[in-house]
Amino acid sequence: MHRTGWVLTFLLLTLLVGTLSVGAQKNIVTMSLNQGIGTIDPAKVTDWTEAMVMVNLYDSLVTPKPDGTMAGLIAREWEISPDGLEYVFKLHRGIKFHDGTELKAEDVKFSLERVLALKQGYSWLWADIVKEVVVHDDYTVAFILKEPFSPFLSTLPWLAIVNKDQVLANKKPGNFGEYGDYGQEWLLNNDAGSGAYMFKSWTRGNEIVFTKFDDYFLGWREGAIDEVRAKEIPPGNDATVIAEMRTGALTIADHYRSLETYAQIERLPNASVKTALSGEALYLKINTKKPPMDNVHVRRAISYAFDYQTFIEQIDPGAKQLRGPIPDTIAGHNPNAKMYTQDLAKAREELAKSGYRPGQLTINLCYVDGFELEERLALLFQANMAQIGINVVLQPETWGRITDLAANVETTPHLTAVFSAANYPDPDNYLFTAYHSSAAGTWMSMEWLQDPEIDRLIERSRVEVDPVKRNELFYEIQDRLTDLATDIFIYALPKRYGMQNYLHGFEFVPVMSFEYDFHKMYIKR
Amino acid sequence: MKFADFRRKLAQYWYRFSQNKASIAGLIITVTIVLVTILAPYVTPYPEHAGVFVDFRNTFKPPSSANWFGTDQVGRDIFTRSIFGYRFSLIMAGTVLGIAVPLGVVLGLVSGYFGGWIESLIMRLTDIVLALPPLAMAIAVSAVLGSDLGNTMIALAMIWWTWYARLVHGMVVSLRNEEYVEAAQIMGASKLHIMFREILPNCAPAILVKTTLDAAFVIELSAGLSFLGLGVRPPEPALGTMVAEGARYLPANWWMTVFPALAILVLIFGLNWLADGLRDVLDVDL
Amino acid sequence: MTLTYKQLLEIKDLTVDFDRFGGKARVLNRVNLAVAKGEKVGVVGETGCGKSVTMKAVMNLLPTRRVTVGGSIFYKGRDLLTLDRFARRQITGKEVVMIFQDPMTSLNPVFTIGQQMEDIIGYNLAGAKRGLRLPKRLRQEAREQAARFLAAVKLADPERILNSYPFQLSGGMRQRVLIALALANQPDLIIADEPGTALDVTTQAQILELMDQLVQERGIALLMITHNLGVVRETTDRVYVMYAGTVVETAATDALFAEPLHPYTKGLLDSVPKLHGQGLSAGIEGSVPDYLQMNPGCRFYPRCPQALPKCEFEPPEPRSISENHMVSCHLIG
Amino acid sequence: MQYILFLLRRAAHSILVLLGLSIIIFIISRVMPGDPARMALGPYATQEQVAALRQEMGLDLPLWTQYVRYMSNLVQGQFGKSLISERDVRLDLAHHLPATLELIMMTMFWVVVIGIPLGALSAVKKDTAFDNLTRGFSFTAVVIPGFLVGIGFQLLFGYWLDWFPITGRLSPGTVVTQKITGLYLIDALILRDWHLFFDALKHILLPSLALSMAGIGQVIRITRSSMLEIETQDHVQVVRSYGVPNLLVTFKYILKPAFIPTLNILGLLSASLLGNAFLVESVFSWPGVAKYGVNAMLQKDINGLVGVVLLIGLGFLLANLIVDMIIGLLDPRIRLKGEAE
Repeated sequence: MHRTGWVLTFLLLTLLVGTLSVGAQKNIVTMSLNQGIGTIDPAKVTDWTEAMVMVNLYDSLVTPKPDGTMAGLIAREWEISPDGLEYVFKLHRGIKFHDGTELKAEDVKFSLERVLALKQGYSWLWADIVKEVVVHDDYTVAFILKEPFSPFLSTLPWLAIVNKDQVLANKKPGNFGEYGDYGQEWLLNNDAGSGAYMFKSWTRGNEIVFTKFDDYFLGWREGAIDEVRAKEIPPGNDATVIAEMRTGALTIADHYRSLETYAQIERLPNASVKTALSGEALYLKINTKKPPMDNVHVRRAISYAFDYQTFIEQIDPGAKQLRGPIPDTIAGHNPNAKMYTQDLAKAREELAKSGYRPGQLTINLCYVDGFELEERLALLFQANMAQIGINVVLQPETWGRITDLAANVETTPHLTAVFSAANYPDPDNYLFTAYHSSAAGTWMSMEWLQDPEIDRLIERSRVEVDPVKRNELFYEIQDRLTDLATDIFIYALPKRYGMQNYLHGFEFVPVMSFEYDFHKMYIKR
Repeated sequence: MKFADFRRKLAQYWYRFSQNKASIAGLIITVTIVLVTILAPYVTPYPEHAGVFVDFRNTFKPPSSANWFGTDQVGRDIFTRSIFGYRFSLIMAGTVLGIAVPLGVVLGLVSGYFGGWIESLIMRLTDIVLALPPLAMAIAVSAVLGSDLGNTMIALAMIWWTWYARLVHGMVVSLRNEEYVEAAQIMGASKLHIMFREILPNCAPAILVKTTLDAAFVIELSAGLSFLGLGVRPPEPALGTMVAEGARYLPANWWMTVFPALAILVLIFGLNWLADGLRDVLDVDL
Repeated sequence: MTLTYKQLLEIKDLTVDFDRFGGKARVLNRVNLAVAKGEKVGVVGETGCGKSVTMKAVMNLLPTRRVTVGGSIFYKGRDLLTLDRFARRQITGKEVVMIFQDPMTSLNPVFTIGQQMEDIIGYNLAGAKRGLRLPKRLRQEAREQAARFLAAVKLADPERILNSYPFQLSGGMRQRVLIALALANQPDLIIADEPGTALDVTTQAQILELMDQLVQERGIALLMITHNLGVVRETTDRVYVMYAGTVVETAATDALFAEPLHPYTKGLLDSVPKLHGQGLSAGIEGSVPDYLQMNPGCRFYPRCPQALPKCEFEPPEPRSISENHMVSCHLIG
Repeated sequence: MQYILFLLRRAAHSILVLLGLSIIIFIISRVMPGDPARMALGPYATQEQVAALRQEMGLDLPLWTQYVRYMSNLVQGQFGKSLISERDVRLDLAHHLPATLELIMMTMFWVVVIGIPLGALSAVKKDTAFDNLTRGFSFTAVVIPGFLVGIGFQLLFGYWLDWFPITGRLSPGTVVTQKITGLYLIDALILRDWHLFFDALKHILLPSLALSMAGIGQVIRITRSSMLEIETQDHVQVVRSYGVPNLLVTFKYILKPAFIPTLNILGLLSASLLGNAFLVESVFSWPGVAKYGVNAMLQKDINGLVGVVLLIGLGFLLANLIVDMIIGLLDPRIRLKGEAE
């Protein structure tokens, strides 16, 4: 009896104290992450969450502007040789790493070498392109390319500059000779950057925290954010996001939430939703080597059968259907490329041409498990295909598993819903990694196109320095791809961000995660 | 036992069973749900919503006379899908127990009756399997073998038999020295005869009660698995998946979670009440 | 009627009803029973005839819910049923104690003999002003007393016994512990429920002899419940025969064995040679009837070999045959 | 002495079970479809890199050689590196364990503190309205799946009443100044950081209560029934007949022996608790081992998976060993004779 009494008292007490609110003096910003962070080593970054960390902890030579062109960051200015083979960067003086030492040209050279040696993360951007990095003096560094690569500058935001001395001071024995493990182990739990924020703590599977670096070389404005906390809230827990946006426990709701969630955030008095047409596009990638999808008529049939209208009107209202593989926000987009619209008569006609009968085909569609938008897309696709007698089996998988399936042409599903990563604002970003034969075997190239003509055109576009000629090549590629119906080109993703009204300075940038640059943001109540 | 005796005994059982209102409720709930599930295409308002179907003009409709439980994120009727969702639960329970119970009973009989190394082997095996939480094991196996209903069910059955082996083994050990078993042995009855005709009938009530209870447990587990997205492929409806999907739209679209959750609860409660009634009637202490 | 008590214990028209789901079951029907100071009285009957319920009613061990007790139980002239809980505990457990049937289950398995005896003796020593915690002094005193009585029941090395758990003792030793416990409060009346039945025959004989001797020495009255007629014949002065919640016959032991009057008693005695603490299968057909569907007349009617027509509907009244001999049967008188 | 032998015997048995478990897990982890090497290297890895890692991990060796390697590593207490976090699995587990441990301990706390008194009271007040209510509650608590309770709690106490946070272990802004045990509640007590204590408590309340429901129900049921059973036993009647006060009879002579079946249930409960933790951690985004385990499974992190499953098995066996120890202390038959009933 006494014990129950105790329990009740205890519960009551807890309730009372529980309702007291928690105050904070610093400017703390909390954001949600729809998925976990695998690594904070800048040489290994792949996912948007990891990129978000990199953007804030590290600096790069250049950084993308809202219009997709490049602005200098630690590079004061740069020069490109007329043959497109040499890029010389002049660095700002007095940039400090978090440990107080100065950032110099040698660190830039070391950073690229480290990325290339580890062969992870974004190393593929430069692996076959950069011949060497030459340090002219402490503040001048040159990149020598093997052959001209027009989008090179656009790729450089991905090269995070690490503190060479600090990394080497913390190296462990490893496979890289004098560099040991290249500081891999240490960089799992530490940062060696010069970025606006310093790593503070990381609870794997839960939360990462970074704090303001007071000596940041660009300085700080009033209302600057002192501390950033990014916490993992899985896609199934959108309800939490809404609740915490309401209470203010969350400052930013990331851009991978369900539309319903943004709709509800919009209704909150203290928060609003920002929308931006991004360079990120959604495709259903068709494995063009796997029967019956090797038949171009089948591919065209399903392209005609899909109900684009319902998708952009009902599922993601306000979105724009994609015309070919390249979103119209990217210079080089072909405004005259063929755009499929739903036309069941044409779909049936194409199916008839393919030689398959209605009811005969069963194809599978793979998408990310629990990703609500893709799931709705998949259900819509399934219903559409049923109308022309194609049976669709839905195959939700984890993202990790999808990247694994993409490794072989046999395991790659008939169709896979994939968002193209907007790694750099150039058509090459959308074309080379997806359609060039040498890029086969990744989640970006699940089409397995391997078309010699396309290969040739892409190669030419990469070395072409003249922008006009490049555009002509891009137009041709886009026309060919839409004709081949290598994908169902769905739409350019309008990215939505839920934000507390007191947060200002947010600016959309069409490169993955660069919009989450907290140095630009500030708080004004 | 003569037929008349049997009937009288049955009548007695029924009388005792019917004395408890909860047992009757349990029986009615269980039978109704099984029937409704079998007849789902005829008794639901929109049977096509259980299959390949989308209607984006009617998404997120709150409960109304047209959609008693409201509609979901692609405009499907939640009432219809809940009823069809029972199929997944019941098939799961039926298959898992259909494999696990006979397997466990036979292994339990054999180990209890023969003893020796067979007994040690089987009982140690059960020890090992029982050291793992069934849900963790099921998650592991279905994650490993892929989100396939068949695999998941096999995985669960492979864990579940151990409970029955334990139960039957314990009873056999206590029964094997009973007089009537010894009498049968002296009279030269075969081992098979003794195991299945003399010992098994005495374990039957306990097995029946446990099976009923476990049916509820498997359903709970299958709901848990499908809650994590394992075991079902969309668009096939499963109650756990519906709860999980609905939870994304809480609290505004509460009906998406609340009704499927209630549907699970009704079935689980029904089975538990039924099991309680059976336990009283058959005088089983589990 | 107030008594300047002639009898130590006198049970008058004791009636006990159990509430069952199917209705009321009259488990005891107007039972009359008396024990004089220092007297040794036996109660015999089949299992389920109400012997134990009678004793539990005396000891206040019947469940309080769904049970109705009627009539009176006089102890030293005071009706126990009218006393409050505390007053009653001054008597039962102190002046009247009970020895349970099975020594194997009558001791708590997870406490030592010492702990249990200390509590039992200690709380009785403490009397009315007892709290939940026994003062250390009392506990010590109780322990010493426990050791004394363990010695009295001829257990060697009482200290060791006090520190033992029940499972470390044999059945005979446990029975002795229980007797020691009963004696420790220096009662006036011991109620013994089939003492020693759970033990082997030799040990049982020793225990009975010991108990007989100890009771004799201290002038304690003994009320012994048993279905073993041999034990009754050897130990008791007077016997009550119970059937289905009623006393059917009572007489001095010798008289009853010499001249049983009630058909049930006759059957009981007939079965003696074949009886070994078992049932009555040879003596009387059938078994104790269902209390829910009791015959409205004589309760023995369904099994009575000599039943009269009126036995079915008219309950027989007790009749005195001689000074000490009473019987309830339409056949007599 | 007998007691130690008894415990040793149980421990030896546990080790055997763990060994068997490791074999089962090995088999499961090797039949997983999907290439762990590729998963580990991430989406941009080349075929050569994958092949190299496969070789490094020994995935190209014959199965029995792999088994020998695996076992010899396990014996040395090594699970290898997690393929996802690239850290020693032990580090990962150590990182996630405190959260789960805290949750489970809190849950056990509720089970004991709510379950046993309610069960005992309901036995003492048998057939009263209180008893009927408690029994109804216990039935309901046992029957409702933990994750539904969790969602219900979130809906009720989180969204509608807005009393408690719905996810996570701490509010943003709450800082653990010093990690001692990793169990925030305990650390807060040690540090006397009341803000931290109440913040952690506020967060753990809903998940731990949701997780404890089934256990509370079972403990009520078993405590009640074993007390009622012991109530009717002779030895209780004996002490009663001697007029020992009722409260003492109930709380000493009935409750102590009634603890034994309750404890046994608590031991068995730990298995279902760990299982349900998978769902409850997922519902409440609780950053514990179960969540790590689900991730490891989904991402084919072989080493992580082996670590989690063995840890859970170990936890279960340890819980039962502790239960055996306590039962041994309560029950002299085990302590002195090394035998259970």
